[in-house]
Amino acid sequence: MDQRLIFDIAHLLAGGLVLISFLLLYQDRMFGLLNMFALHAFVLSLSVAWQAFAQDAPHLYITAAIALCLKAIVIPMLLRRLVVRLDIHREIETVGGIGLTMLFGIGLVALSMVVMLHVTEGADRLAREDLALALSVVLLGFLMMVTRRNAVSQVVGFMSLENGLILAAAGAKGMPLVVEMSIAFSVLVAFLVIGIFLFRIRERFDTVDMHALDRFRGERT
Amino acid sequence: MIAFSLDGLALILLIPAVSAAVLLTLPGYVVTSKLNVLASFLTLVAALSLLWRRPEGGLLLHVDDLNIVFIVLNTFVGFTTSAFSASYISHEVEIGRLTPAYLRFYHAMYQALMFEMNLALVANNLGLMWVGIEFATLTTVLMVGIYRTPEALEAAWKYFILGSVGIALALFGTILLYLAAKPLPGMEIEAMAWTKLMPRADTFDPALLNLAFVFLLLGYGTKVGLAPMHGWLPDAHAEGPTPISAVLSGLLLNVALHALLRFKMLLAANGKAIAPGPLMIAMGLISLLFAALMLYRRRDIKRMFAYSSIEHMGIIAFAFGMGGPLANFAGLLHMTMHSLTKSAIFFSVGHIAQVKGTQKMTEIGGLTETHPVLGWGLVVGVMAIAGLPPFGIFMSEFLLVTSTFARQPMLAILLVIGIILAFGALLQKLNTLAFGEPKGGLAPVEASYVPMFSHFALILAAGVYLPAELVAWFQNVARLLK
Amino acid sequence: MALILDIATQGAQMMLVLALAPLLTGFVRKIKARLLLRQGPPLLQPYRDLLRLVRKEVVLADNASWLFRTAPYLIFAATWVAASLVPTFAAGLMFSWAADLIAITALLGSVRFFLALAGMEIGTSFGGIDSSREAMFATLAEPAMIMMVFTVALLAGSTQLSTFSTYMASSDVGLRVSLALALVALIIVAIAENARIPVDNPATHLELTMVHEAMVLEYSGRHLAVIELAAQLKLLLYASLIACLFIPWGLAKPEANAGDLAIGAVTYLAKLTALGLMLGIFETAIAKMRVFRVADFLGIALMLGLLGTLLLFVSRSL
Amino acid sequence: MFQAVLVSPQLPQWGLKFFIPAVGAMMALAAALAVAYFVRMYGVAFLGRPRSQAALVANETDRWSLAAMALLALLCLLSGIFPGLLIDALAPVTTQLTSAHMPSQTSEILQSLVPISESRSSYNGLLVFIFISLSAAAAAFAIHRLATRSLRRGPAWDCGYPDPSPMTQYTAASFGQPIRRVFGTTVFRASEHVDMPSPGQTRPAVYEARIHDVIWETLYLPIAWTVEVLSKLLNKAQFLSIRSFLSLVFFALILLLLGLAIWP
Repeated sequence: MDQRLIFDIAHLLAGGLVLISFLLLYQDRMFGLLNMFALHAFVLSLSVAWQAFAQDAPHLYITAAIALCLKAIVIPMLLRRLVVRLDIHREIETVGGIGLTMLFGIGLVALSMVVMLHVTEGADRLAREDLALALSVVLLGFLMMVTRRNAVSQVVGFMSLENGLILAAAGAKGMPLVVEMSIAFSVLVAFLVIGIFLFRIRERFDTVDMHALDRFRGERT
Repeated sequence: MIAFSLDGLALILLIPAVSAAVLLTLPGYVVTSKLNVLASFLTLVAALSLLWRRPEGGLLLHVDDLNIVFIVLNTFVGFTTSAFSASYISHEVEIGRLTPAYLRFYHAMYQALMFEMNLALVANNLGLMWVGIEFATLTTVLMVGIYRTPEALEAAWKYFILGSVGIALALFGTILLYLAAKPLPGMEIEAMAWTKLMPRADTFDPALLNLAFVFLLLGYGTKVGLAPMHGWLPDAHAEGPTPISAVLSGLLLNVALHALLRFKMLLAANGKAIAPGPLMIAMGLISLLFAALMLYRRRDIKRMFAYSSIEHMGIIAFAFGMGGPLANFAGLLHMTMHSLTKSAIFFSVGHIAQVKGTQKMTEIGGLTETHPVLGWGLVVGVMAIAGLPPFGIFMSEFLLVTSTFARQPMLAILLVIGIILAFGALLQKLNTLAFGEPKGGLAPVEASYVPMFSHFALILAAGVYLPAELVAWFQNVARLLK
Repeated sequence: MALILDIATQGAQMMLVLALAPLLTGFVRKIKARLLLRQGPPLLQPYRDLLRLVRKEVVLADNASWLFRTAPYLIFAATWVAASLVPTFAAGLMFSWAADLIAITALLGSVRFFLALAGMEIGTSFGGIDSSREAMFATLAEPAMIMMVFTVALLAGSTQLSTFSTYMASSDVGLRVSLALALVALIIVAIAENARIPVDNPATHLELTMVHEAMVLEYSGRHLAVIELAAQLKLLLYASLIACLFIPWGLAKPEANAGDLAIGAVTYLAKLTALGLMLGIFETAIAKMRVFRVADFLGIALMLGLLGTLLLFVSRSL
Repeated sequence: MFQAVLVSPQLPQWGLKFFIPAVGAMMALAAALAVAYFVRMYGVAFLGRPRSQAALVANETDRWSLAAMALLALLCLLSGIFPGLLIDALAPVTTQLTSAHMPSQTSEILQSLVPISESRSSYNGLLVFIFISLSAAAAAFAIHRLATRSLRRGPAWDCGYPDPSPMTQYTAASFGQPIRRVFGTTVFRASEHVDMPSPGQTRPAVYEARIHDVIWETLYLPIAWTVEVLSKLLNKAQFLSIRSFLSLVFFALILLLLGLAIWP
């Protein structure tokens, strides 16, 4: 398998991840969002596995495995049960409409392309492409967190942002500790999910943020 | 892999880790609080031993001039806070605000936090430093939410979300830095070790370095509490238990700032990259002026001091942004003084809140009459934090303003305006709190005054006379910082 | 021998000043009466009044304190010293270098200070009315006086009175605008200080118009005599000041022989009569102002003084 | 000080040439005002009939505080009479400050103060003091000896209104009223308002004088106002929701990235 083909597949997978991030932004139903996120994690694990194969760095396989089983399967299923048990609001309210968010998303991707390509003339092509796409996934994840009102979709936004990071880490040739970091991150995410469950922030989070949560913000009472 | 010798470096990590594990198993908060104080004391002794016998750093952990300052400071304030938290927690349980069930992991988490902070400080490997700070965030989130009140939960959740986003950005910055270091195939592990990166800094790819510094500045800046990313800080301080507020503003902000300094040194070493100065100066000034103005309308005493922390972090960021030996010296001195003063203030505020049963400043008054020691402690603390002469903070602010005036008079004017604004607000609030006719309840509290007044003694000493080797120590670190 | 002569001339000056003061006031009253076509009191009437008052018994108010009884002598002494320092018939006398023009203004200020205090001593409201008005006039008159002193001192290069007169007598002074301004300012201040017509009517006892009278309302007997004499001395002081500064011809030189001294004395007397005449005419020609318009009147003096000094500061020629 | 003003025409700068006479006038005005308010203070406090019950029964303080006051007053008197000693004592200070000092004063025995030069002006405190005390003593002695010494106590002249109460005396405000009316309207924007009851009405007349502290109003209040407005404006930042804090960080990131993309 010559170098070009490897690069094309990696590029394809990363591009796919960006596309799915866009689809994540598009979702307006909760369960649709969770399925899309599962897909997102699945493509991520594929991409990391492929990077492992390309750089023949065995430890990356572990990261891919973690991404696959934890993020693609366990967490979406957990969130789905959570949404059902705590009957969290099924409708996803966005700030400023989906169309505008998508537009903004495209602008973000363009920005990350410009920034990354402008910045990394020195590095080799594979790393540059990977980083640019990873940055756009991160920015899209961030955008999702910023434009969503309810808690679960914000958490999903954060996890997609984190997927972007794992992609960047895997893309960085021979970066040590990637495995440890992905483990650390997954612990973080686990906390997120437990947090929702423990703190019973059903929908008192941002959907009704003007009344419920405001009441508890500092110095308001 | 690490030469496992029982030297100071290993000890300051082992003691908190082991004690955290031990405290996990023990029920009953009285025993654990005593153990907690003992463990912190041992860590302090280990850290002090580092002063004389400094082990040579490995790839993962190392001790150099920069982080020895923070290690000693952190362990000392950690020890005094643990002493304070012993009496604070026992009182909180008495009045029922905290049940032993909630406290089950409190002391374990405290020691875990100490472990993570020390890890982040001594980490030579940038990834390890990131993991340290990340887990420190997690533990403090759990501690902030310990009261289980709606406000505490909201504050914890906000802290968690903002913290993890910050951490994610910081991770992306670290990855970019790793790429900018253009590691040779065999030496990946060296490409993450800070001591190895420093000498090769000027070979890095400047543009990628800039991008990395942007992400790192925003990432770790969130943990430092600089202006645009400060959202979590006031509520976390106000809603969490006071020992945690003291730990947060005394230690955690310093650890994050230490990480930021590490990357600033890397950037400064590389000539072609953009100077990190202006960015940090801008962020510093914004947070200074923003926090100073926010002080005026605060109603909750701990939230007010949280904004004062943001303000001082702004001043410190400004100092390190200015660069140059004198400004860096002022910044380092200010960091030490700020963490000592702020934690002492939180000690007195903690007891005051317990005595008065509330944190609303409108319901607290006449402290110097009803509780002279606490009242005058608060007065001394606020005078110190506002930057009045006999204390250390004045010394560092004075050095900073003079050095800034010599180079950038316009910036110096903005700096002084910010300091004066904060000064006005603090004294205005202090007036109603400490003097005037007594208001609020008079619950009996056997407070531990030793930690508070030991801090004040140190600050006063630093304000009046800085021992020669301390100055020399700070100076060569300042040169290191360029 | 020369020392004794000097002391003698200085003593003569002091005695002359003391003797002439009541005469000048009597002369001015005589002129005003003559202008109003009435006979008017004889010239020596002030002397008789003083003697009568001195022999009268003093009636003191119940709560008058030591200040009330010592103030008159202090006021008299200060005014007498100030008057004797101003060169009358001869310049450069033995004690003339003891105090310059600024010191004399300060002495007059302290006189005013004691007079106002004495006025407030007795617990009636008349004393208060008058002291407050006196204080208000002082805040305007004294700066005007000092500005006048500045103008003249800048020209003559010194604040010594004798050097003033010798410089003014010398020809190189020439006609100057600032000097004219200073003269007008001095005249206005003199009128205000001595409570002449436009500022205050010396003849009446009407409470609302009183400025100087009310302060000395409670004095009687010898205290009143001493204060009256002090007031007359002050009038003479201002007259001799105007004479010495602005019409200095005929003043005897410091070591002059008897002949010059005699000429000096005669010219001084002529000057006094001329000034007295002008004052009499001025007083009958003008009516008394409301108290609060006096502030603008004195304000003019201050402005003129300031303008004079300003002009001198700016150019040597004006 | 006045001699200094007189010496200054040689100053080269034009601005100062105009400024110094004005300062001289201000100094003179200040001196005169000082006389006025000291008369007011001393008069209202110590002179006239006691204005309140406490004043009625007030008595002298102990000897020690009196002695302290007397000592300082004596020092003032002496430094007035022997200025030469004081000036020479301060000469080293002036030399250090301005590397020049007034000519030494204590040369002649009679120590007359010569600020600049003999011809220019001289003032002898001692001589004037002796002159005044001698002439005062002589006048008092002469009158007491030649004329009468008799003295009689009687009620003060009450202009037909029997036994006026101490309230009718001039208070500090009334003493200051003429000066306020002359200077106050310009400097302090003082305004007086008198509300006389129309004849037949029994209500008392109302007199109020309002004084504005001009410096406070023009300098300090605007600063306080801007800080107030700014802090009120920024206060909303405390109550932002989590999402808006996140968007703050997001826009900061975007801004910096844009900066990086465009600038270097």
